[in-house]
This record gives sequence, C-alpha cells and structure tokens, in this order.
Amino acid sequence: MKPRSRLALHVPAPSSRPGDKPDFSGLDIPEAGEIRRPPCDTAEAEMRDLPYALIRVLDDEGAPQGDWAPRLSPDVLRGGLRAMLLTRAFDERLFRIQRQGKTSFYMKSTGEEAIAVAASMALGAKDMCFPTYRFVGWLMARSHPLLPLVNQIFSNEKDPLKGRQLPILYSAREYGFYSLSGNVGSRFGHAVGWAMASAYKGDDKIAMGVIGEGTTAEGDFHEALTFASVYRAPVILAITNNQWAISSFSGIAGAEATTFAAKALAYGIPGLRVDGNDFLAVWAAIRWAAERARLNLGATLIEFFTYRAEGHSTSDDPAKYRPSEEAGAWPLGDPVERLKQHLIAQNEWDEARHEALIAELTEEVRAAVKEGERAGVLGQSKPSVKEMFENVFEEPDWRLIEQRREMGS
Amino acid sequence: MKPRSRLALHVPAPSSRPGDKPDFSGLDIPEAGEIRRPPCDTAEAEMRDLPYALIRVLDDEGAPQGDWAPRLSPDVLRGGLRAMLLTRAFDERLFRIQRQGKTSFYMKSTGEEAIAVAASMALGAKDMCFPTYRFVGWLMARSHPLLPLVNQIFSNEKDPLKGRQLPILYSAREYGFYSLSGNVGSRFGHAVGWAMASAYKGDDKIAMGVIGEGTTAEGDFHEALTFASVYRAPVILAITNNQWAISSFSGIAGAEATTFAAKALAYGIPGLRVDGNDFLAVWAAIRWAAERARLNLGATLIEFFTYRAEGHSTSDDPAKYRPSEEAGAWPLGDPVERLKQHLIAQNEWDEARHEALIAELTEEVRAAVKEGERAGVLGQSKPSVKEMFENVFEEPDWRLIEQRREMGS
Amino acid sequence: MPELSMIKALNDALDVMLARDPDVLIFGEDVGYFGGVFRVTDKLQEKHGATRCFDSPISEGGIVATAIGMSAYGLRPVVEIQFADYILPAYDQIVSEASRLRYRSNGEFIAPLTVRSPYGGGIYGGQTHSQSPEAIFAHVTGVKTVIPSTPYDAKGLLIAAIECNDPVIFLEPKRLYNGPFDGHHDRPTTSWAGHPAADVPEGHYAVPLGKASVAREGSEVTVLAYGTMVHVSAAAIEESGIDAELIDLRSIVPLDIDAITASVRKTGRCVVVHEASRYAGFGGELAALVQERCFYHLESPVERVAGWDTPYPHAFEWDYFPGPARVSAALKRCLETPA
Amino acid sequence: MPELSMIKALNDALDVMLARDPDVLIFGEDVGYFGGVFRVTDKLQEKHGATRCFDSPISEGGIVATAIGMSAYGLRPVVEIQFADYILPAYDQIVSEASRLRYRSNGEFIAPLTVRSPYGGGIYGGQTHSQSPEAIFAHVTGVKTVIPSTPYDAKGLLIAAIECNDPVIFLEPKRLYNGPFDGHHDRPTTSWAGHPAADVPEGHYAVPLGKASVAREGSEVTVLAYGTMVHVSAAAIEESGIDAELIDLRSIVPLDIDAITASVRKTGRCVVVHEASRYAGFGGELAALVQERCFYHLESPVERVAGWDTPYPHAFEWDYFPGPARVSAALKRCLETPA
Ligand SMILES: Cc1ncc(C[n+]2csc(CCOP(=O)(O)OP(=O)(O)O)c2C)c(N)n1
Ligand SMILES: Cc1ncc(C[n+]2csc(CCOP(=O)(O)OP(=O)(O)O)c2C)c(N)n1
Ligand SMILES: [Mg+2]
Ligand SMILES: [Mg+2]
Repeated sequence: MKPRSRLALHVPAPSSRPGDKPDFSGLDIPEAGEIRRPPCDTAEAEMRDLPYALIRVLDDEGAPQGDWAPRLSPDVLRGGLRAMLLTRAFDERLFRIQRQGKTSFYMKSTGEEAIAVAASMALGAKDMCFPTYRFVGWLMARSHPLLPLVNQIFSNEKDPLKGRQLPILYSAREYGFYSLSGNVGSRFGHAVGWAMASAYKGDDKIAMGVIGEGTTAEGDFHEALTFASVYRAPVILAITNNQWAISSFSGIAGAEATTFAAKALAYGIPGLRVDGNDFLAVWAAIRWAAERARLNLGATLIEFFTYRAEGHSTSDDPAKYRPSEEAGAWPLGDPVERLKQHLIAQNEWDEARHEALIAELTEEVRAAVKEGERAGVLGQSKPSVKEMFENVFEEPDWRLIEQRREMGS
Repeated sequence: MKPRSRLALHVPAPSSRPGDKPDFSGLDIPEAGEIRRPPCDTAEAEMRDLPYALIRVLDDEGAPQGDWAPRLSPDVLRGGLRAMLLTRAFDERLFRIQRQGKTSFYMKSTGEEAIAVAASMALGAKDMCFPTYRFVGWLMARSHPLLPLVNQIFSNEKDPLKGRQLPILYSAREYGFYSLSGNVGSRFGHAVGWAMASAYKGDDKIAMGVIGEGTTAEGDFHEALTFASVYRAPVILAITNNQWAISSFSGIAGAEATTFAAKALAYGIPGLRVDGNDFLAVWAAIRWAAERARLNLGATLIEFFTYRAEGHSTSDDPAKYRPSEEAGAWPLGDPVERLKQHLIAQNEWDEARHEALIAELTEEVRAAVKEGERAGVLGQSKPSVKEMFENVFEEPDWRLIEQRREMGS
Repeated sequence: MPELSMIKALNDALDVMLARDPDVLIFGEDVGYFGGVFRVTDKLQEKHGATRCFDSPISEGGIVATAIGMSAYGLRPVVEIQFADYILPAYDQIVSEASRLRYRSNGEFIAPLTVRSPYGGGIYGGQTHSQSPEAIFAHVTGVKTVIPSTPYDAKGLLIAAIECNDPVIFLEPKRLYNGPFDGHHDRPTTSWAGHPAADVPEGHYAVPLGKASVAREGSEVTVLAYGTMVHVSAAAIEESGIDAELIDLRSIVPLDIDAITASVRKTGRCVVVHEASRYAGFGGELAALVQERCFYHLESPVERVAGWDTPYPHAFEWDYFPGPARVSAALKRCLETPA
Repeated sequence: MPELSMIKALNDALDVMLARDPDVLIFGEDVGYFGGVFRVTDKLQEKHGATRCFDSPISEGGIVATAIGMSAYGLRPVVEIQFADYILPAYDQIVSEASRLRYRSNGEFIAPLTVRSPYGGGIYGGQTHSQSPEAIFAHVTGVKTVIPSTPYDAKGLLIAAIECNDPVIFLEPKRLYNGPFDGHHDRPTTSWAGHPAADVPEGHYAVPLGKASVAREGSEVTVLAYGTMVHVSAAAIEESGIDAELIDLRSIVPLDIDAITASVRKTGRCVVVHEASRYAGFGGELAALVQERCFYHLESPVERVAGWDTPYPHAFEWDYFPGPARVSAALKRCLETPA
C-alpha cells in the first residue's frame, strides 16, 4: 500500500458568490440539433450516452434543429407561449400581492415556465401530473380558471381547498394536477403508484412525477425510481434542475460529480437531459417518454436543465448567496423569449401581437385578483371554521365533533 | 400520437421455481482476466464500462489472470482460506445449535465467505466496517476470539452485549466491526458519516459499508451514496448481490433492468462489478477502492456478485421458493473451493492439509461452543436483569431507576 | 364454521376481498410467491394471479408511497410491512401523505389503503422484531389504527379496514398468530383450536372500526387492553380472582370512548395495559381520558402496565414483557387503595 | 450582558461550541454560506470555515445517518432539520439507530449528536411548517427531547445538548425566535429586547437537561408547559387573575418529575398545555403521571389544552392555535370544580 496521506473533507462550493462575476464557463452546451433521437422503443443499453448529452432544438436564431424537433402547429406554439406568459403574469402579480401583505406566501416559476407548460400540452387530458410548487404552468396550459387559484392563495371563503393549505399548494384533479404539499419529494412515488394502477387496470393513462434537483437527494426519489424500474411503470419522472435549492447550488445535490439524468442509469431506464428553456425540446422529450410509456416499455427519467431566475419564494433573497447578475448571464436564455423568437422567425408572431397578448393576460390576471380580493384576502375572509374539522376522515369521529363543538362552530 | 394500447403491469419473476430446472443461462460471465484495471485515480467518466463488466481473477484451473490479479503471499492466501473455513465451520455448528433449541436465531453466510474475509484482510486495522449480518467472516479474518461470539449467540451471562441483541448482531469496535442491528440498510449512511469524520479530522482511516442487493431499494442506500459523492467521503460501499432477499429474487430489487454496480453512475463515482466468489478478485477490488479513498478521491461502489447458497436464516426454507439444486448449479462456484484450488495449483496447499485444517477449525469451534454452553444457552443463563436498564442513556433517568426497582433488580 | 388460527383468518379476509373487489391488490416484501414470512398471504398469488399479490422491493417508504398513488387512482391496496419495527422508514409517507391527502385536497384525492404489519414481542425477536408502535400512529390525525385480538375479529376488522375510505394501520399481534397467548411463556403453547373466537364464518363479514368489545364483564375494576394484552389481562383477572371488566379496544383510532367511560363509571377503577414502552405510550392518552371523563367516579389512580422504557432486549424478553403477574399486581394496587 | 433574541442566543451557543471544541461541526440544509433559513447559523461558516458549518443535500434521513456515523467516530455533530415537519424522513434513523446505538453495542459506540429543528405554528406556515412533533420522540427511549422558551435557556440548553453524550432532539419554538409571543396574534409583536431572559451571558454556560424552571410561582393551580406555550400560559394566567404556578418543563425527556409532583401536590390542580394535537400527545403522558402520583391531592381532573386533532390549517391558524383564551378557560374550569 502507498504511504497514507492525510484525508481532507471536501465541501462543494459554487463558482461564484455575491460580489463575484457570474461564471458559467464550466458548462458544456452542445449545439441545437446535435443529439441523436433514437426510436422510443430502443433498449436502455443502447442509449447510455443520452444522460450526458443535452437535447436542444431551438438554435440561437430560433430555428428548430435536428431529429428532436417536433412538428407543432403555430396554434399550438402560440398556445404554449400564451400559457407561459400567463404563468409569468400570474407570478408577477401574486408575488406583489404577497408583498402587499395580502397573503402569507408565494413562489414563482420564472425562467422555468416551458417545462410545466410544454409537459401539460404534450400529455393527455386524463394523464396525471404529480407536480412541484413550480408547476402552475401546467394549470395555465390547461386553462384552469384563475379565480379559484387566487382564492386559494387568499385562503378566503371561496378557496376550493377550504383554507387548509398554504398558498399555491393547489389540487386540481380534473386538470390532471395532483394535490401538492409543503414536503418536497414525498409525492414522487405516488406518481409511480398511480401509473402502476393504470397498468394494473389495463387502462391507457400515464403519470408524470416532478421533482427539483435539490430534492433528488431524498430517499423518496430513489424509492420511486426503484419501483418504476422494477414494475416498468408507465410514468415520466422529471427532474427540474434549476440549479438552486433555496441557497444551495446544485453541487450540494451531486452535480459536481455527474448529471442528474445519469441517475436513470442506476435503474436501467432511459435518461434524457434536455434544455429546459427550449419549449420544443421539452415537448419532444415528454412525447418521446410518453410514447415509450404507452407502449408498455416503462419509465423514463428526464432532467430539464434550467435556471431559477428569481428567489426561491417570497421568504428568500437570492442576492444573499449568489451574484445578482447570475440570472442574466445564464446561457440558455429565457424560455418565453426563445419561443417568441421561434414564432417570429416562422412569421407566425410579431412584437405587436406579443405586447398585446401580455397586456391582455396582465388584465386577465388583474381582474381575477380583484375578484378574489372582493371575496377577501388572507385574514379578512376565510371559510367557515367548521371546515377545519371536515375531511380529516370520511366521517368525523367523536374527538372532532367534540372539538368542533368546543370551538363553537 | 399513436393509438393507445392497453397497459399491463409487469411483475418480475425468477427464471425458475421449485420443481423447475435451475436456469442461469441468462448470465453473461466473462473470462477471468478479461476486464481492464484502470489506475485507481482514473476519472469516473473514463470507467463507465466497469459497472457492466465482471472482474474475475481466478480461472477455471485456479490460475490468476489479468491486471486485477493481486500479488499475495501464500501465507496471506492460506490465512484467507483459514478464515473462510472457520466462518463456515462456525456457521455450520451454530446453525445446528439453533436447531437444537439452544438459541433463538442464526444466519449463515455460506457461499459468500470470500467477501467478508478478503475485505477484512485487505483493509487496515483502524479502518471500520459497517457490516451486514452476513459478515462474520470479517471477524474471523481478524482472529476475533470465538467464545464472546458464542456467548452473544446464547445471550448468556457472559454475553459482551449483555443479552440485549438478537444472536449474531455483534458489535466489535476493536476489530473494526460496527454495531449491527436487525434493520437492514440503516447503517449504510453511518459508514459515510464515519468516513467524513476521518476526513474532517485529517486522519487516514477509511470506512467500508456493506448492504445486501435487496436492501439497495431502501432510501438509506441512496442517501448514503449521495452524501458519499457530494463530500467525496473516503468510503468503500459494497453491495453483496447474493441474488436473494429472503424469498425475493434480485429482479425484485431491479436486477432485470441493470446491474447493481451501475447504481454508482447515478452518483458519478466508480462502480466495480466483481466475482464475489473469487477471493483474489474481491481483494483486488477492495484494495483499488481503498487506495482511491486514501488518495482523497472519494467513494467507490462495488457489487460483489455471489449466491446465497443456503436459506436466509434459521427461520427460512428456501426450497419453498427456488429449486433446491440451484445452489449447486451456480456457475461461479464455491469461494472456498476456488481459493483451495488456487493454492494447490501453486503447490502451496494439498488435500491432506486442507482436511487437517477443517478438522482443527471444527474442533476450535466445538470447544468454543462447549465453553459457551457451560456459561449457559439461551434461557438457561442471562446477564443480570439490571443490564436491561443500563446504557439506555449515559445515566439512567428516574423512569429507568424506578422501573428497575419495580423489577426488583 | 371452520376453525381458523389468526393467520388463516387474515388470509381468508384477504382472499375474500381479492375475490370480491378487483380494485384490491396486495404487495409487500415476500408476500407474493412465498406467501409472506408469517404465511398471511399464502397461496393468494397462486389463486388470484401475480398482479394481485406480489413481492415488493425492500423499501417500506416506497411500498407506502406506491400504495398511496394507487389509492389516489382508485385502488384499495393492502400492503404488508414485514415487521412493525420496519414501518418507520414509511412513517413520513403515512403521516405527511396518506393521513392528510383527503384533508388537504378537500376530498379530491383519498388514500383508502391498509398497511398490515405484525407487531409485538414474545417471540424472542430481539429489539427489532418485537416493538409495538401504535402510539406514534394514534397521535397522527387522519389515519386509523386497528389491532385485533382474535381470529374472528382479525378477519372482520381487516375486511372493514380494506373497505374503509381512510388509511388504516392494521397491527397484527404476532404472538397471537397461532394461539391465544396469555403471557405464560413457561407453559405449553396453546393453539386457537377450540377457542370460541376461532370460529370464523366463511365469506364476507365486517367488524366495525371503533367499536370495543367487552371481553369479560366485571364490577370491581375496568381493564383497557388491545391485541396480545387482552389475553394476558384475561389471565391476570382470572388468576387474581378480581371481578374485573375487560375491554378489548380493537381500534385505538377511532376509540370507543363511550364503552370506556361507561365501564369506568361503573367500576370506579381502571388499569390500562399495553406492551409498548410506557412513557408517552398510548396508555398515557387512555389514562388522561379516563381521569378527564370519570374523575368523580375514580376511587384510585388509573394504573398503567406497560413495557419498560428500554429497547426490547433479547435475553430479557420475559422481564420486559408485561405479563400476567404485572397486570395482577396493578389490579391489586387499584383495589387496595382506600375506596 | 448583551441582549439577544432567541435566534442570536442559539447562534451564540453554536459559535461558542465551535470555538471550544474542534469535534463540533454543523451541517444541514442551507446552514452554510447562507446561515440557515432562520439565520441561526449566520456567519458561522465565514468565521469557522467551510468544513465546520456546511450545506447538506435535501435528505433528512441522510443528514441524521451521516451525523450518527460521525458521532460514532467521536465527533459531536449538530445538525439542523429546516422545519420539524420535515424530521419525519429521519425518524427511522433517530429511533432505530441514534437512540439505540449505545444500548445495543453496550456502550462501544455512542451517538452524541444534536438535532436542532424549528417547530410550532403561529407564522402562517400552513400544515407543513407548523407542527410540534415532540410526542413521537418522547415515546422513544434513548433520545432526549429539549424545548427552550427563552434566549437564556436556548443558549444554555443548546450547549448542554451538544455536550451531552446522548442524542438530543432540540426543538426550537420558531414563534419565539424574535420575541416572547404570548398568543395574542392580534396585538403588535414584541421583541426580546427588555425581556429579562434576553440577558444572555457571553461565553460558555450550560442549563442542565432535565431541570424544569418555575416561570411563575402560584398556589391555586399548576400549569405545565414548554416552548411557546410557556408565554401563552403566562398571559392566560395574568389575564384570568388566577394565582397559578407555571412550570416550564424545558425538556420532556428527561422530565423533571419532582418539580411537577411538588407543585401539583401544593396546588391540587393541574392544566397541561401544548400546541401539538391533543390525542396521544405528550399532554397525555403528563396527565397520566400527575394523576398517578398526585391522585389524592387532585381536586379536579387534569385539564389538557392542545391543538385540535386536525392538521394545522392555514386559514384557521388562530382557531387551531391554543391561545390564552383556551388556556384561561381551562384554568377556570379547573377552579370551578367543587373542592
Ligand atoms: C422534506 C422537506 N425538506 C425540506 C424542505 C424545505 N425546502 C422547501 S423547498 C426546498 C428546496 C428545494 O429545492 P429543489 O428541489 O431544487 O426545488 P426548487 O425549489 O429549486 O424548485 C427545501 C429545502 C421541505 N419543504 N421538505
Ligand atoms: C428495514 C427492514 N425491512 C425489512 C427487514 C426484513 N428483512 C430482513 S433480511 C431481509 C432481506 C435482505 O435481503 P438482502 O439485502 O439481499 O440481504 P441478504 O439477506 O441476501 O444478505 C429482509 C426483507 C428488515 N430487517 N429491515
Ligand atoms: Mg432547484
Ligand atoms: Mg441478498
């Protein structure tokens, strides 16, 4: 044996901190269209390069490139753009609403809108998404009315979730949107179980689970992937790698060592790594994985590489732990701008229509918020207190009945 | 989208069940010496083929082959053979002791002795093993006296663990053997923490964690690997893939889809897949990973491919779920026989010495068991009842003091 | 009626439900081909097919997470955790997910799953094959916790649990699997044969969740117990010659508070018995409730008999186990106090 | 002496221990460069270096598992679980490993780790940023559970916890982080400034684990509380004009049983207050102990004031929270009963 050296503990640190220049020089970004697209029924063993690649469709000029480019009608693309812009307008407004003290909490998905929106549009009405809190774009793409969301955020008397949940922890079964919770990760395995149930029943519905890159460190992640692999569950398991988990950079979740898509290799399922700010690439990857799932070939893990352009939540100030210019320096750009550029390049869109659409959506959001405010903001209005004791069980037991009585409700 | 097909749930099943002919035809076993041995400081990205290979040193004639062949003196090899035979003799005897009703429980490691023994010999006296219940070979290789083990198994008044533990859940700090528990998997992360502590202190000790292939499905596995990868912990993480987890074949843990060594890829650490019945290959792999760890290059995951030749424990009857001839048909043979053959081929051993050694060890075990029986078997003798209340905390609180008094002890 | 052990009664309940309801399915470690380490799922795979009863990876968290997803789809999964000691890796899934899904989604999604698990000691299983974790589930709102003490109840309660639209933790007293163990480990073991509650009807029947049963009527003191401790308490009552009323709670959530208060108001004394460690165990809740609701009827403090506040130690199985002698002593202490 | 908020007092305790003992190190989600979402580890990385205080993956089970391994090596890790609601994925590690390592290895290996975690409601955190999980730790033997209610105690207890050779769960009442919240959410918030217990000595001192403090002496009724509820109970006592003795338990394992029994024997009445849901909560244990040990002194049933048996609902924060009105009502009920 060699003479022993002294060991030292390695603690990962990001390339830059507040005061430093943002540094993305370590990134290896292939050209759009460069990555091959194997048929979706290819054996996993034939695709072990893909987790280390980065599937991109839109090039710097907004032109679609390569095998992954989906053929989408301009209407569909405009629908996607609309949903992304609506998401952004909603986020902007409701963030300010929280700052005005009208609710307790809010989280934006700025910079990541393409993922939720394209996934929502690429999957079927009966498929089920097991989302994270950054997936309101899914609902926007499916035209979920805004007012119930606003009421949920205000926890007011019209809140469909009866004031029981923190703002934005929606549930919308009819829109294929599973109940959120504040715990990260713990619903990833539900997606797998739901998909297994569909297979068990001989149905054709598939599920999509979503998890943040930081949350892949939870045991839940591994357990979900293990079950998905063993039973070949018809599920798409997505990692939204926005490179930050509150104040922790992705190196704390393992990104110094490999890609998140490479985690697929542990389970012998395909792993795709996709430019998450490229609407077309997201769509294509989801469709590929969905088709594979519907062919009964099981699960796919997809890493969507993106960047969390704003703070973690209204409780966070990212300038405390990363250069404030970092978002601007992020080389994969803004998903809205990139889809807009693509549509314009195809002569299917122009600046004027874009501005008009933003104005229209801003107004739509404003109106919904006003309407919600009329029902009442947090603290002004709430559902009947008896709702506190409902739905704990199917039927309340004596404890809940007595306690409700003690409350005088 | 293609017309939707009906989904169906896939439930893995083994190639054969009781009544069938054992079938290992699906196995792909390379020749000994075929797999390359990169320098241990090679970057993970350069070694992504290894998790799919199978490192073997001893060929069918017992000759060492290829780059992985370690140079071990005949004395060391004979020491390994002795420890394996002692493990087997101990297992045989104590299994029978349980069958005689002298204790409650026992588990053998028959067929897997090379892993614990070679690892124990290849690592340093101050390194720490976080074992499974099939790792008594580690203690045998380090000449742990037999009598305390026997007393532990009898939970008698001389039991070093004071009757608190199920038989074989030893703890032997001085021998680099961490405290066992009945829970599977939950100590895998302790190995990582222990290794991180060594690095934190600037020491040179490394840790080895061990887990069964079935148990890799626990979240603990993933969490341990994640921490090991992120902080580059000086730890060897070993999976003993004996292909069975009680009655469940390894397909239930994911083996239909890929190898267990491939799980290393998820964490960007090297993954080796090693013939676990080949003493020399086990030794070589452990040494390679240990050197890497001591060079501060972090963790390695090693899958030791082996076969659980007997039942899971004294509570199990494997004939209920697998062909009873399966163990005999296992193509990688018996680790004891293979090392013996190697030594004989080198003219360093012969049948007569082998028989004599077995007789000597059998007698050694017999004597220890007799001695233990003199102190008393389970139910005949036990430590003072006050031991039940000791070591719950550093100092008992009033509850324990009162309860001990109530017990009259 | 056929005479069944508790294992066979549980097996029968599962068989009945698999046959009745295509949405019922079973999975867990070793439950498929092999039929479970305690044989509770014996032959169910053979009879109902591999997708109705199958092995799972060793991942209790994954088992429960997957089952929740299935139940959100509309199935009624019945999962086995091999030993209740190993339910802890699934604790977060049970508490943070199963128990709250209905509440937080305002009923859009529900989790009608059943988590079966053998619990309790008395089989020389050491620290990790002996524990009784009921208290940590009782504290969690939104999940029911059921513990049978006889083959008849085991079948009827398990059917009720599977049919229940709330998540149910179903703890099976493994020491009762093969016979009505009364805590006298030094006497020959008895089997269920001949026991009246081993007369288990064929086919479907349910024992409602939340209804206690009076295992023995009596006037001097009320004993509250569940699972194995029902039999141990019965032995203690018989041996001590005290005319105690023995209430088998059968489920601790929902709790049959009316049966408890009615009995204690009648007897004026109460002993609570469980095998789990005493401190912050479910006995604390029972004692608290009894003194809250029957204070002016109580002639003596509510006594608790429970496991010691130590891990469950292998060699000291019978020193740890709260056997009939300890229960008898408590009964006597109760009665000795000035009325 | 400097006047510190509870956050600063905790930060100070960590700073003192990092400086004194090279075997102390800190990790957890966001505790490194950023200093923790509640700023409890603010500047500790800068001051003591990246290997002394660093970020961890989002993996509560992994955090505790790693810390156990470190403590088996000889370190004294202090880990943060970002919210006590998220401690459940680590529950198995705490129960099956940390709490039993010393016992099962007969002292060969020990786990002197401290698990810090903000707990409790009152910050509009909804179901998963509000819970109080102390009961599920109290039931586990081998682990200590500590809950401070003032900056002074927070620092002294945290130092004692870090120095303790047993694993300690250290629950920090987040509603008290910045001020002594008395439950009147509709009044202006107060800061710790000017509060006597915000006078926190510099440097090292320890408040022993297992010693309650008498927050207020009184004769009519004993109130048992910890954490936030100490202040809420104090407000209720003042508002109701009842001469209650208020005992701040400070740790629930070990429990200062002598302080409790001495007080209840003196007053003859007892109200137990906690924020966690009532059923099978730690209040059950307290009520059971009090009636066991003070039965003949009790003039009225031990009352419990606690959170309802529902999840912690966002809009109903102040309906759920057991505020001064509910405590006062219980005090009055206690006294109204015929003596
Ligand atoms: C089980 C659990 N642990 C910790 C937290 C606190 N927490 C909330 S969000 C978050 C970061 C998640 O990061 P990531 O998974 O990358 O998702 P992102 O916020 O970037 O979308 C943490 C640690 C939590 N909600 N749940
Ligand atoms: C957390 C936990 N779950 C379940 C069990 C029950 N159990 C004991 S051993 C075992 C099988 C383990 O199989 P594997 O990991 O392959 O190890 P092997 O026995 O083959 O060495 C199981 C399921 C346990 N001990 N702990
Ligand atoms: Mg993130
Ligand atoms: Mg195995």
